[in-house]
Amino acid sequence: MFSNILIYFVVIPLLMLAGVALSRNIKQIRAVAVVGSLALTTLSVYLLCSYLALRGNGEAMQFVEKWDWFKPLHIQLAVGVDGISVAMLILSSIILLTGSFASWKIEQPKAFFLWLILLSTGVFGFFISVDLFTMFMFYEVALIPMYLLIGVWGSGNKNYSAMKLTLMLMGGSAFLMLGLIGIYYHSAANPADYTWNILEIVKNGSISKGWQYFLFPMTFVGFGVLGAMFPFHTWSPDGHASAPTAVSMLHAGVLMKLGGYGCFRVAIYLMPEAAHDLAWIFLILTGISVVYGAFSACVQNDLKYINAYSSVSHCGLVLFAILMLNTTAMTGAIMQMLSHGLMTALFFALIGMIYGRTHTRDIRLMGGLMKIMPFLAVCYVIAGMASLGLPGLSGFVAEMTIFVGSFEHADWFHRAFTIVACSSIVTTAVYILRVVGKLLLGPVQDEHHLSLTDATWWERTSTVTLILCVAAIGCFPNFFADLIKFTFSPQIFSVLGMN
Amino acid sequence: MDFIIPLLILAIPLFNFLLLGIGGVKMSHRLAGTIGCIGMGTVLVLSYYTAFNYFFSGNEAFIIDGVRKAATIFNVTWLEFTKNLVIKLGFLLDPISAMMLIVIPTISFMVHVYSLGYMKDEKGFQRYYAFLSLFSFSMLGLVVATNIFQMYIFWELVGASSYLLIGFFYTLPSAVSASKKAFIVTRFADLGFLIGILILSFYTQTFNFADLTNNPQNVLLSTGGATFLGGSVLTWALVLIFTGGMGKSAMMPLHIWLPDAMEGPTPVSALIHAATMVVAGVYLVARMFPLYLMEEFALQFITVVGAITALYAAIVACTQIDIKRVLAFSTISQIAFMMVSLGVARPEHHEALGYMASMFHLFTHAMFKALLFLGAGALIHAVHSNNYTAMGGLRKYMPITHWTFLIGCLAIAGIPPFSGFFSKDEILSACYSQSMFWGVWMSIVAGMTAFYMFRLYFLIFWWDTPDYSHHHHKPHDPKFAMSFPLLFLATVSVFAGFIPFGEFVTWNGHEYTIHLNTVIAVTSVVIALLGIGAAYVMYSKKNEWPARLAGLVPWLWTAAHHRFYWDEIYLFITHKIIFNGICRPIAWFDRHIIDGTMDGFAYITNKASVAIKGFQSGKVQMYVWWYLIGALLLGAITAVCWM
Amino acid sequence: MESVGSIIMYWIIALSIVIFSVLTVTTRKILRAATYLLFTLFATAALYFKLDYEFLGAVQIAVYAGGIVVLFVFSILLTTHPGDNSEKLASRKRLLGFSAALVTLVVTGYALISRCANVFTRLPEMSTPDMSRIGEVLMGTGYGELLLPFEAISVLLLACIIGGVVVARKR
Amino acid sequence: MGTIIWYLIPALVMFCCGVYGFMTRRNMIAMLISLELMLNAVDINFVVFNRYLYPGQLDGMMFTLFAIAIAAAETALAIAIIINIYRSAKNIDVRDVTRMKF
Repeated sequence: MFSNILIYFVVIPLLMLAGVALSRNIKQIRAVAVVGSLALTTLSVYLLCSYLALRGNGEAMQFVEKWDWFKPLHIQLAVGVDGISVAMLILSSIILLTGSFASWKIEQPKAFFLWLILLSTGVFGFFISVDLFTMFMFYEVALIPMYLLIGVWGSGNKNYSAMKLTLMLMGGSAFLMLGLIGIYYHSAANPADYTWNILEIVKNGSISKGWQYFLFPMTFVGFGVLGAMFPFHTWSPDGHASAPTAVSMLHAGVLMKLGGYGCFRVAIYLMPEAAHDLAWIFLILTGISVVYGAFSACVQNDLKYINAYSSVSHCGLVLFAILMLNTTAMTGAIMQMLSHGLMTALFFALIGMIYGRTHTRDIRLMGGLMKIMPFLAVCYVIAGMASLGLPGLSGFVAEMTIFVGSFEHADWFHRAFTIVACSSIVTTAVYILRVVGKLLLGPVQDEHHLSLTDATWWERTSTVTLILCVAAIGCFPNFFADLIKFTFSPQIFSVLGMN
Repeated sequence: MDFIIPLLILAIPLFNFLLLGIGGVKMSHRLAGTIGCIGMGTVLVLSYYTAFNYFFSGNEAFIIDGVRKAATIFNVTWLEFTKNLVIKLGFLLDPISAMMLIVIPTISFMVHVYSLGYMKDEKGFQRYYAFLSLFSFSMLGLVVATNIFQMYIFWELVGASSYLLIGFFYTLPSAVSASKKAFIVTRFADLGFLIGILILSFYTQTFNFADLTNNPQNVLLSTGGATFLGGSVLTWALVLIFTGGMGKSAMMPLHIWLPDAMEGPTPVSALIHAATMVVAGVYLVARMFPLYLMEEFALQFITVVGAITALYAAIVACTQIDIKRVLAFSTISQIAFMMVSLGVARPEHHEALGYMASMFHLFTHAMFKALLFLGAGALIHAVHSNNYTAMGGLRKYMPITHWTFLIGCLAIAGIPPFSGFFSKDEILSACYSQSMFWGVWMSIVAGMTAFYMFRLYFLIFWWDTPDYSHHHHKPHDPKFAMSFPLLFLATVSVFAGFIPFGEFVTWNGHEYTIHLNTVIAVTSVVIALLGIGAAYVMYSKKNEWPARLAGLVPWLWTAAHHRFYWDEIYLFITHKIIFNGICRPIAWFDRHIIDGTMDGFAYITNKASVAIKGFQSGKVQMYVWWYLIGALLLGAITAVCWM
Repeated sequence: MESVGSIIMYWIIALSIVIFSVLTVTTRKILRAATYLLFTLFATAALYFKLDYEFLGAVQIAVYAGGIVVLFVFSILLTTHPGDNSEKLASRKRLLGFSAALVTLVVTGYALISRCANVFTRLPEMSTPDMSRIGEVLMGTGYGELLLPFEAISVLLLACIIGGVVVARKR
Repeated sequence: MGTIIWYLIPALVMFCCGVYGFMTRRNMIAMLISLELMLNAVDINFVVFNRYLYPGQLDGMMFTLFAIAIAAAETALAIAIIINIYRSAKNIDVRDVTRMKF
């Protein structure tokens, strides 16, 4: 069992949990968190290298292995990765690392880190699983700690937000559960062969079209709630606004990606025919998400609300692109997941740092921070530029891949929606520049802010790491595009019959 | 040709940006300035070398049988969308990019040097140089783009660096809003550009300029006659791509950002908003010119937009007070000249003379407009005001500035032998050869150009000398760092007209000998002189004429002074319609309807549980009652079903 | 047919069960209620004996009558003052309880009589299960043998002991 | 007298008495006593059915045995609680113990 590299993505977080539980002071806790997440980052980079070495062998997934867990229901602990999951694992480990730095001075560090690491255990487990049941289990493991993390360490109207977030996501998982069980009962022709294993389900291909029409919306909506799909996105602004910094980072950066990843891995991968036929419904919804989130962000005054709505817009683009069902757009979707994960984590880290100093997130009460905390302000501008799609940073390549891919459809419906989605680049520029203009530039609004200090070393570490990653994707996109696109290559990703 | 030197041309500014951007905080002003200037100087030398190599080496790759070829020096895959649609980053050498390799580093170097004096002791001096380097990098990348997506990438980058530079004085609210406006307006235009690219690339399955322009017939065929709303898709694509150009080149109705962009430091205005970035739109059209020739409508569209913009900007320029704004509107007008010139160019008329004329004007205009802006910078430095009302009679105080500014004015007015005369004359010839209407139209605009430029000149250097005694010092000529660029650019402006441009830059690479059309040349000089004369009469000495003339048609004057209320219209659209009419309702809808529905579910659940919580009274005996009732009901149901 | 003695035995047992049950819940003195409960339990034990479950009858007497009732008595003595009567019941409450009991009685009784009146008319023959067999069933691990529940019950008892101590201990 | 019903009727009466007592008494110990009555009635049922239906087997008897054990445990615990309540309230009226509502 321990000869498989993937299992360590769960083992290390569990060891970290034990380490944090045994720690006696905040220094030890920090050490455990940083060392552990560094180990995870190293491991994921190592995984990337070994994946690249292995991937040509014609298998859909690498490092596939399974262990029986509960035989009567065919539940297995089955693991395996392809290029997409590798990318997601790297993203998660980086964000966990930077999130640890961002919560350097958290109160009640022990409990906080315990929950945070438990959450990331769920995230890592989700990305390595290819068994629907374990996948769902890890999904829930990732969701539940969120309630406590927001409810205890949050700010503002935290009880309401935590409750709302948890309940809405749980509502989503109710749909999801239904969908997954439905898939299980159609996973094979013969009841003795029923399986939760994604790879085997694809191989069996025994979900009838009629059932796909029922199960596809279930799973897509179930994951879509976490992917902030209109109209199930309203947990996002409140939840993000109340969450502590590291939690916002992990949530927007990684957890919302679980939604997109699940939509792709479960809904579309397993039920391609229904996806093909029903995509238009969800295209309309996600198309609305993209524009609607961007327009909503234009008039918000709370920094986190702006960023949350921006996430709605950007994550909408992810689902939008996935639904385009062609290689280029889906590659773009995964790149957008990476890109949005990194830059939104950066955003939330910076907002947390600014909030920690000024104790307000209302942009009307702040101004001219460029003068007071130049480092943070410059980082914020960079994050903003990444968000509005400046070439050389990650947002541009992801969005362009999506747009070019989406435009490959020759019919006017897809085209019109592509153009509508494209228009979000203007709206994004509007709200980003509005914030930058009001928050960072202009004269100093509040005299008390003049005495504030710039970033500390751990904050610098956190932001600089994220900026480097954002720039790395932006400057060398083809490496990532290739990593992802390989997964969609026809001999492997044949279920959709995509070009 | 070796790829090292072209690569260095791009790499040095980028490196300088990173170096100054990251390490600048720890540097002294002197060091940062030196690094910036040396870097740009190196780029200047290297790109001159490259350009001269292209034009004069006679290398097989560049010229075959007297026909200039486009040569791709290097082309690296950057991002692969599909097998055919690949973004490559490369370096394309052809007549226009080689020409731009001369223009951009020249102006940029001059601005670097000038800024040593102009920006001295400004806070953020290092940052300023970092941004200048970033801009130079992006602009150079734009002109040498081998494919349309590379151009789009650098197009966005110049937009961002322009944003950063306009907002350089970030504590001034006006600068902040101007930079925001510039970015958003051009972004809006870029949306059109992007959609145009998407349409074009979908049908042609390529981004490459070479593939697009070498066989424009194939492009037309590849669309398969698809149409949309009455226009062929190619027309749509080209018009949308031109929209991007309209944004960057400040054509109507997307011109509103350029006058405001004058909030940036003056050398920046000279570099970006006069000489280089704003001509990107012209360059874009020129780059895809063979494709535009396929669609008559697109060219006519360009002509009409250009002509209207030219006239509009010229009228507005006559009424502005801020000298930088006058120059800004004159820039808009001159770029519109170039656009019109491209729009009227047809191979059947003088081998597409308009194309050559447009590029020629681009070249000369870059020189003299940069000169004028830098001169304006010197004036502003001297009197600490942007308005001509604070100036007057300065010819006695600032002789160098005066003479160089005069040369700039003569050049733009089109007086021989200054450079503007030659290029403008070619443009007018091109217009007349296509249609009399546009010829006359543009001649009138040319006359107005002479008028407003000399109005500005006379108001600054003649008119009435105000009281300068409240200044710390009398206005005086700037130091060497600032006067050297003025002198250099003035020299270029005088002589650039004699360059046999047709031998270097033509639409198809064939050489073309410029011959002056005497009738048109004489007419245009006469018109220019008339304009100058009118300006002399009205503004050489303080008098009541201008005020009286303005009083003659007050509504026209007021409207022109307010730039025909374009800003107000935009403000209305953005604030009243988009912000208050779309964004706020959406935000409200989200909070109250969507979120309200979600909260509503929670509310209903909550209310329901409050309603039934009475059952949980804590009275054990009541529980038994309820239990008993339930049990009996169940029993009854079972019994009924059983029977 | 059964012997007359057994019929008489039956009636004594049945009547004492019914009478003492009714008295248990109707008497106003709590200590008396406990005493009547004791009698009821004894009668139940007698019933077990009559049905040939001697071990069970013994357990009933030892645990219920001997253990639980004593517990009741002690707790009654601890919590009530001598001479305390429970207050008179409000008629509404009594009616409520009475109707509940009656409904239960009627419904269940009807069900019983309508279904079971004419079945199982004879007591089948059975030898009294001997102790070794009970022990085997209770402590065996085979099919139908009950070691696991036995252990569970032991744990439950342990939990009760601890719980009782914790709950009742003086703070 | 050999019919099963003759054994079940007294048990039913006992049960109903338990119900009546549980619902009308206020003294918690009295309620507990009623509870014991009900439990006992059920125990009888187990035994009787075992005796008539499966005379050779011990299942019903064992069930009763366990039920007695559980009843003992439950009573002990309940009395502990009642005594505790008495200590704090000087009273064991069930109407006063409604703090666990809602």
